[in-house]
This record gives sequence, C-alpha cells and structure tokens, in this order.
Amino acid sequence: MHAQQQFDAIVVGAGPAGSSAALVLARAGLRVALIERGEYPGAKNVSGAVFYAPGLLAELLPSFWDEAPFERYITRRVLTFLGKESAFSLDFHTRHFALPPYNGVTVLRPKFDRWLAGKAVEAGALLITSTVVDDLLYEGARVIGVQCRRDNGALYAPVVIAADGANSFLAKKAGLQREFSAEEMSLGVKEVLRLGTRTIEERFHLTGDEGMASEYVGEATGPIKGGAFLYTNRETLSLGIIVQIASLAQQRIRPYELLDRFKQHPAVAPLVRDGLTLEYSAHMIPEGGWQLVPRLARAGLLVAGDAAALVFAAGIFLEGMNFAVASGLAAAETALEAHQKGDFSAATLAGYRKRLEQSFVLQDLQRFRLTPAFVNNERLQNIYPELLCQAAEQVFRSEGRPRKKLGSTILTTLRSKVSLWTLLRDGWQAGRALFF
Amino acid sequence: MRIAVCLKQAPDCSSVYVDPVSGEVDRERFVQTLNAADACALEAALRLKEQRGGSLFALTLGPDESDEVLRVALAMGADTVERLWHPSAVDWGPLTIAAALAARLHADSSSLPDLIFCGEQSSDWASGTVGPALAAYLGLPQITGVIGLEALPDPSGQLLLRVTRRLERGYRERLLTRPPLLLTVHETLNEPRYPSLPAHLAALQATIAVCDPLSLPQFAPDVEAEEATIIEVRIPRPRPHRLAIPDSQLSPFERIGEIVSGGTSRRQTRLLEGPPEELAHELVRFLKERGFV
Amino acid sequence: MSLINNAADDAVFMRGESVAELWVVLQEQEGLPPEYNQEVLAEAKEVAAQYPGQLQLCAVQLRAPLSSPVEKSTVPFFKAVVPERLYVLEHPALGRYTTEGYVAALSWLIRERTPALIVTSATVNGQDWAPRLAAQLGLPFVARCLRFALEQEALLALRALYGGRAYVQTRTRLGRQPALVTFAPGTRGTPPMTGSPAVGLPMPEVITYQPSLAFEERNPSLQHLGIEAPSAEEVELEAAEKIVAGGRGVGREGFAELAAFARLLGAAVGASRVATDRGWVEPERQIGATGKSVSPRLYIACGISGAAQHTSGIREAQTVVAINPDRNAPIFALADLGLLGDAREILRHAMQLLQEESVGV
Amino acid sequence: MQELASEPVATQPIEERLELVRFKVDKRPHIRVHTEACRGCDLTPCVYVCPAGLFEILGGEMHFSYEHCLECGTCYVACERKAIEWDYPRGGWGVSFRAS
Repeated sequence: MHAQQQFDAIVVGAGPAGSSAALVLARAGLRVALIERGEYPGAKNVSGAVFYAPGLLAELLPSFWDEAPFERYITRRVLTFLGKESAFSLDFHTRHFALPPYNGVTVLRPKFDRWLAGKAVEAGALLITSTVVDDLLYEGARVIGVQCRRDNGALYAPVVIAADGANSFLAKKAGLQREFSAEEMSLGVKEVLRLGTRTIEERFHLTGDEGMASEYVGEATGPIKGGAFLYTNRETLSLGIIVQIASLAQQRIRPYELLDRFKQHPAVAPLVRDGLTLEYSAHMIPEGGWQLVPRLARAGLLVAGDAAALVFAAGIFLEGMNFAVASGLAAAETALEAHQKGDFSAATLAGYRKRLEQSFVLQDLQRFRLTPAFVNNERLQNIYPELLCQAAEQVFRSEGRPRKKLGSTILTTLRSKVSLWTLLRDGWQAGRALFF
Repeated sequence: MRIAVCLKQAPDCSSVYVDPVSGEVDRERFVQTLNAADACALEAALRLKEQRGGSLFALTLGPDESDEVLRVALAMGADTVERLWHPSAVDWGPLTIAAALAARLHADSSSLPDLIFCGEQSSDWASGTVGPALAAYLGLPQITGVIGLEALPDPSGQLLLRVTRRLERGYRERLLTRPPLLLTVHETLNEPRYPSLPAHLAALQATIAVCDPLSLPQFAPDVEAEEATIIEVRIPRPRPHRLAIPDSQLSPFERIGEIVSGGTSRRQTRLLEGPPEELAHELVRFLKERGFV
Repeated sequence: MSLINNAADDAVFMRGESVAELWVVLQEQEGLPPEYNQEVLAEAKEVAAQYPGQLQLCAVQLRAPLSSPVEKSTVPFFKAVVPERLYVLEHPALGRYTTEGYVAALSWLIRERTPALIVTSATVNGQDWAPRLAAQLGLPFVARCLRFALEQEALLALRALYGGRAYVQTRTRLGRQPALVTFAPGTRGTPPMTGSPAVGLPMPEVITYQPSLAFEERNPSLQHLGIEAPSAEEVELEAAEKIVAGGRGVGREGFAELAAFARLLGAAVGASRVATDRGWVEPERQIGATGKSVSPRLYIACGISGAAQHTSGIREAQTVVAINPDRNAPIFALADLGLLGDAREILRHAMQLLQEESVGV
Repeated sequence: MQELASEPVATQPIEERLELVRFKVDKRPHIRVHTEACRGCDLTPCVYVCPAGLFEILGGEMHFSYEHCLECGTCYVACERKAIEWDYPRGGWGVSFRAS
C-alpha cells in the first residue's frame, strides 16, 4: 500500500455534512481525504436552499458571517394554504432574525458548498474531486477504506465518514440502510428565476439583505402529496415543489408540469412574473423522518447528512443543511475521539449516535416523528387547504345580508366535506404531531 | 524522444450561458476545463511516448486557475509541467501567446522538442491560431486538423508518422511525416484517458512551476500591434431553436440579425397521412420543390 | 455601434496611395465547394464598396504552371462577383496545397504588392496557412469572422464565441502592414453554383507571376499520400449537406434500404442512439447529445420519435422531414414536412419514383 | 366557481429546461434499464416521476436515454420491478449545477 493512499480519515461527499466533518478533522491535524464525485463541490447538490441555524458554522469559522456566500438572511416566514383559486397565508416578519447569528440564510449550493469545502482544504484536507466512491473496503467486519472508481482506486483510513447524499450507496452497502420505498422518499424539483435585486425587494417587501422563506401546501401540488417553496436569493428566486414519489407515480403527473402549475397558480404567478429561468434542477429528499434514519455507525464507518436521512421535513419545518452540518460535526468529533483512543470499533463510534441524541438532530426528528405521516394525510394535503380558503372566503364575503358568527361559518364549511369525527381526529393528530 | 504539449484552460461550452435579455455572458457559471482538443493532443502525445519512450512536457499560459489543466496533464502522465503567466497576459491575443510559448520552448538549453502537440482550436475563441503561429516562430513544419495518427515501424529506427487530416465534407488527406514537427489535433482524434487514483492524487498535490514569459530572452511582445480589443459581446440565439443559414439575398445587417436571433421563425409543419405510395410521392415532390433532387 | 462606417480620406490603409487593394485568396481543394470562394468575394466586395474608388477588389489564385497555354480559364471562379483584378501566382510546388508553398507564395506577393487587407475562407487549409503567414510576417490577424469592415485605423470584425453561444465584435488596430482575415465558411449562405459561368460580366484584369520562391519545395520529411473522398455513407455528418437518419422505427433491416435511399439522394446516413446502441449502424453515425451535432440543409428523420437527446443534435438543420407512424412523435414539431407512416415503405416507394425519373420513364 | 384545473396549463417543454443545465455526457451510460422487465408494466412510474422526462413508451416499448439525467435516483426508487440498474456516472461526468 502506498503511503499516499493511507489517510487518517476519509470523508465521502463534499456537501455541508462532509465538508464540515473534513474541516474539523483537518483542523485537529488529521490527514483527511475529502472525496467528491462532481467536478467541484456543489456540482451535484440541490436544496431549497435555506440554511437554518447557520451559526453552527460560525463557531468554527470566525470570519463566517463576513465571508460565507449568503444570498439573504430570512426575516420573513410565510406558510400558505392554497386553494384552487385562493390562498390563505400566515405571514411572519421579524427584525429579530436580522442580526447575527441569523436564524436562517438562503444560499446557492454550487457557491456555498464550494466555499465550505475550500475552508476544509485551507485547514489541510485533501479535496479529491471528479471521483466516485463505489464501495467500502473491509477487514473482517471493520471498514478500513473506500474503493474509488479509478484504476488502483483503493484509499485507506481507520475511519470513513459517508456523507454521500440522499441515495447513499455506502450506507446501503454497509448494511446500515435498507432500500427506500417510494412512500418515504420525496422528489424536489426546482428552478432558479432571475428577477433582479430591486424587484425582489419590492415584490416581497424586503429591505437590504433581508429575505423570505415561503412554503405552500394544498393546491400547490394538486392532488399529489407534497408542498412547494419559494425563497428569495439576492437577485434570484429559488422555487420548487417537493412531492412524495409514490404519490407522483400514482397520479401520473410529471414533476415539471406540476412545477409549472404551481408557478401559474393565481397566488404565485404575480410573484414570479417576468422571472427568467436560469437553471432547472432536481434531487431526491429522504423525507421519511425518524423511520428512515438508519443505523448510523459500524466499526470504521459513520454516516452523516442526507445519507443518514437526517432531514427535518415536518410540516412547517423544512430543514436539511443544518442537520447535515451538525451531523458532520458530530461524526468528526466521534472520529477524533476514536483516534485519541486508537479504537475504531463499533462501540466507540456509537458515541456518534449519542452526540446526535443530545443535539437537536435526533431530538427534533424523534419529537416530530409523527409529523411526516400527519403531513402526508390525504385530507391535510388535498381537503383542508381548500376548505380553509373557502371558510376564509365565507368569513370575508360581504353580500349585504346578515352574517353568521365566524365559528359557525367555518364549521359549516369544514363539515361540508369532512365529518366532525374525522375533523376531531385530525385535530388530535395535528396536536400530537406538532404541538405537544 | 521529447514531446511538448501546449494546453489551454477554457470554459466548457456547455457551461456558457448568455443572458437572452442583457446579452451578457454569465462568467460565474463557467466551468473551466482542459480544452477538449487539447486533451486529445495530450492523449495523442502520451500514446506516442508510451510506444516510443521519451519525455512529455506540458505547458500552458494562464492565471493561477490554469494550474488545474497542468494537474490533469500530470495525472494523465506528463513528466514535467510549467505554467507561463504575467498579469499583462490577460490582454494577449493568440499570436503573442504563441510567441511566449515559442520563447519558452527555445529557452531550454538543449534543442527544441521533437514533436509539439496543440489542440486545433479552443472552445472559447476558436481562432485556431496558436498552433500554426507557434510552428512559424519555431521554424517547424506543421500539420493541422489531425484526426488520425499512427506511428509506423521504420527500419531506420526513426519515428515515422502516418497522419490523417480532416478536410471539408468528409474528405481526408493522408500524409507520412517525421519529426521535428508541430501537430494540431482535432477533438475527435481519441478519447482522453481517465487517470488512475494514485496519479490523480499525486497531481492534486504537485507543485506547479511558474515562469514569467517576460523574463524569457527571446520574448518581446508587441501587444499593441497585434491584438483585437473586444468592443461588445452580443446576444446569441436566445433559445435553442434551429439556426437557419441566412438567405444571401438579405442585407448584411439582416443576415447578422438572423444569425444572432437564431432564425427568425419556426416553420409550420405540414403533416400528411395516407397510403405509402402517396406519401412517397409527396416526399419526392417536396424534395424537388426545395431543390434537393 | 455599427460595422458600417463612412469612408474617410485619411484611412490608414491608404498609405498615401490613390488606390489600395483588398485581396481574396482563392482556395481550391478536392471536396471544397467553390461557393466558399464566391462567398468571400461577395463579402469583400461589400467592404470594398464602402470606399468607392479607393479600395480595389482583387483575387489571388495560386497554382502550378499550366502545361498548355489554353487552359481551363479562371472564369469559373467568378459567378456573381467578379474582382477587378486577378493575380495568378504560378509555381511548380503549388500543384497541391502545402503550408510552406502557400505561405512562401503569399509572402512573396505581399512584398510585391502590399495590399491593405487579405481575406480568405476559413477552410481547414485556410486556417492552416493564414495564421502561420500572419505570425511569420507579423500581420494583424482575425480568424473565422462572420463579418468584417474597415475603419480608418482599424479592422472591425464580428466573431462567434463559445461555439456560437455568444458573438463578439472586435476592433483590431491597423498599422502600415496588411491585415489578414479568415471568413467562416457558410456564413453568407451562397446559393448553390448551378448553371453556366457568369456571362456578360466584365472580365478581371489578369496579372500572372512566376516567381522563384525561396523555400524548400516541401518539407522533405513530408510525403503526401493523397486525398480520399468519402462515399455517401461516409460523408462526415458534421459536414453533410443532406442527412437521412434512422431510429428505432427503421429496424436493423431497414437501415440497408435507408442507406440506399441516402445514396440516391447523395446524403449521409445518420442514426439515433437506439440504432447505434443496437449495432444497426456504427457509433460515429449517432446524432444527438451523445453523438454529433449536425447542420445539414436537409434532414430526413425516419422512424425517429424525436427525444430531446436526439433533437438537440439537429437544431441547426435547415429543412426537416419526419417520417413516423406515431402522430404524437415530438419530431413532428420540428419538421417542415411530416409523413405519418412506415418509413421503410415510404422510402422504398420514393426510391422507385426517383429511379424511374432518372431513367427518364 | 370556475375550475382552474380544467384550463390547460402552459408547460414549458422539458428539453428547454434541460438546455439550461450543464451536462458532460459520458459515452458510457450510468443507468441501464432492463426493458424486458418493463413489458406488461402498466403503471410505468418511471415515465411520470423522472424530472428530466427520460423514460418514454414508444410503440409499446420502454425507451430510456441517460444523457440528460439529473442523477436524483427517483426512477430507481419508484420502479417496483427493479428494472433499473442505477449508478452514478464516472467522477467528473454527468450533470453539474451552476446557478442553483
């Protein structure tokens, strides 16, 4: 074995999870290989992309707030229930999110991921681009390296961090993850539209670097389970739909047609008017939540980010990058501990899960473990948003006739489609999923 | 045998996006790569080196980022690499660049390389000038547009090359030649290799030698005299619709308008249904009408 | 900003002479359409017309001395546009194209006559000698122009960038020496040369030189083995004027018929990926995202549905005929003529019709 | 109330969208579809879920092109017959996002 092919740690995938892990490991003085299959970090990566809790990285990178390529920081959150021709929004705007540490920022992944990987390289990691990792190398049950798809493609390290994304071939090959079902995976398709800085600020009531994250349910995805999003970047919008794959296959609507439908919804069309499409992209999202989180480690191997299905898609929450970064950091700390002990056994690496259990990563996922199923509830997807809009329409309608009290108006509308019993049950489940 | 390859880092055309409204080229979206024809030149040089022995020197002229193409060269199998750069070179055109490369190749104490390979043209300016100009400055014979290259066994032990040039409309010119010589290579000549992991790793970590061309004794650029200044970058065809060759009856202005707008109209389809004999008849009539038969 | 400028009295290219010369270097080569020269002449004439009485359009022909004095005249070069003067430069080494021969001959003539501007078609050979000549003589050089014009002190040119994704206008300062330009072939779209040579057009003044050129006849290490013409099926797709392409709907057997039809039409054979994947045709025939991008004047798509991966390669086809049994095939959206039916049958009948006609039935 | 869904939605052809995406197409396909397994599949989820529209049924047969694959893996998850052999393209090839 060439000394050149021996590292202290190998990180597969230069996304937020992988680069964060590589950064920490390289800082600690380890010889780290960070392997990326794209020509550059971010080439294959797609997300909304709002990076919530970016402060996670600010602890590591003192110049983070000045240097990182952010688009806008989120000061406005909107949740919209779309009916066929109407929209009911909850619109929240706060100046408290306008100061570091920002609550959330929008990023463009090819830029941001490249920057973050660059930080790992600055710290001393070796970034190996244009290289696919096909498999893991074992000694007995212990993972001792990776097999790259190049001649003489073996690389060795006592610990491997698989941050290879939603499809995670490595987690599956290591027997930590099972094959996915079409019910627990979602497809996100996205467009970036250029509107210009000024139009964005005027159209979305933003000043300076402020940004908006807006999510949609209901008619946004027609009869298909899922939702839509619209985020502001500096001079572009990121907009897309996220739909359950099983539902998409059942309803036989193509995702890009659905995206066009969303863009043409009367409540959305004025927001994207005159937007020039710059790019179209798609990615799979492990939205299954708690159910989908695999075993996270075995001897010599840790799994982080999307590869470990650490995505928080729970109704009003749609977060992934912060879960990726936090898991990458925890994986790196675990690997460091293993190095200190000189012990890379499953027992030592099990510390990774404990770290995640103590952090928001697994706590949030577990606490909201019922939410994905609840959000994918047929009625929540296809009936309540429309009913909510109809109810609002009844409430606001002025017809020159005596009005009923609001409660009875709303209840009448709701009960026209759903029995009281179902309504109560859904209410109870909503409570369990989100509130208590 | 000593072989030199001149390489250029250029944006991959598939990454070039021009705003249909402002006509501006979005340079942020460029993916800079080793120019496709240059990669084939490198591959051709490597194959010859492997067959006949010798050394391969790859050089480029470009800013820091151009180190990447030299790393590709190292990973593929170049023995030595060097990057020429001076900040003033951003304004140099192909003739000045060729003069700088020539000065660098002359600067080696021993004689010139036996063979020099260049890509036929780059993906950005495609002026196809550096190769022939370099040959002129070095006083070497040249063969451009190479799409076939074969080392023949020669009793004298000297290298004998059978070269195929690509001419218009599928015509091919075949030549026999010997070094010293400069060849410019078309991007269909071969499929460049995919480096092994150890070679890739070594290249990633290699230190790239840099040379200031202005320090070379034989180089005195007269940039003023040569180069074109860019006045304006124009809008291309906005959408990937069909580009019709413009009608020569139109005025030059109208023709250029058609070129840049991508053909003014999308034609209407005439869709016909019927027995095959009739359709065949229609087809022949159509072909005659349009002057194709 | 326009390329069209008014003539000025003190244009630098005038060099104090009363009349400056604009040269078009003619190129001859097996397989090279003579239209390419014609198109450069037409373009150059427009530039010369900007400076009436000051800029004279001249053509330059390089050739081996003719064995008989009554030769096949040079007139066939000139159809619509006739230059005012024709320089014929004769040397035994100019019987066929060599880099050294062209560079030496033109260097000699440039020293003799010093034109203001030299233009030639950016053919493979044009792009071989022109940059070398420019380097050797230190001439300002602009390659592969789509258009060019002269200003008092500069040469303005329109060029394609990034494989035609962008266009750029450049301005090259002119000094006392001539400037050299190659013109992208096919840009002007000259009508095909049919019919007889120009009748009734004035003849150019012909000046013949037979210099002794100071260059080794040829690089002694270079041996010319010859130029090979492609057969109809071999015509490189990128260069083909007409392409008959087949896909899934043609089938393995159908490709023989398709090739026969292509031969009759003088067209090249192309294919979609299905056809090359299945080994019906060799991979070089593939058109589309993984194959080639083509720009023929005529494209006949047989049994090709028109998936984006294929049609991305035929975007620049001028006239498209699609034959397909499926009314909803996306290829029809691109076609000028769409025939709903089985390609093999229709081609078979069409071939019969064409053959009958050529026999004169 | 008028039904919006009944109105035709103007959709942009997928090929126009894909024009905006950079692909470095490898001659070696990274995905293989075992089309024998597709015969008799009338659900054909791949046709509907693929965000690049790479699956088509033409003349009763499955037709797949890999060149403009966005590498999401959705087809593989959606296919119940396991007819899709899915892998990433060689390192450095395939799709590259630039503006997302």
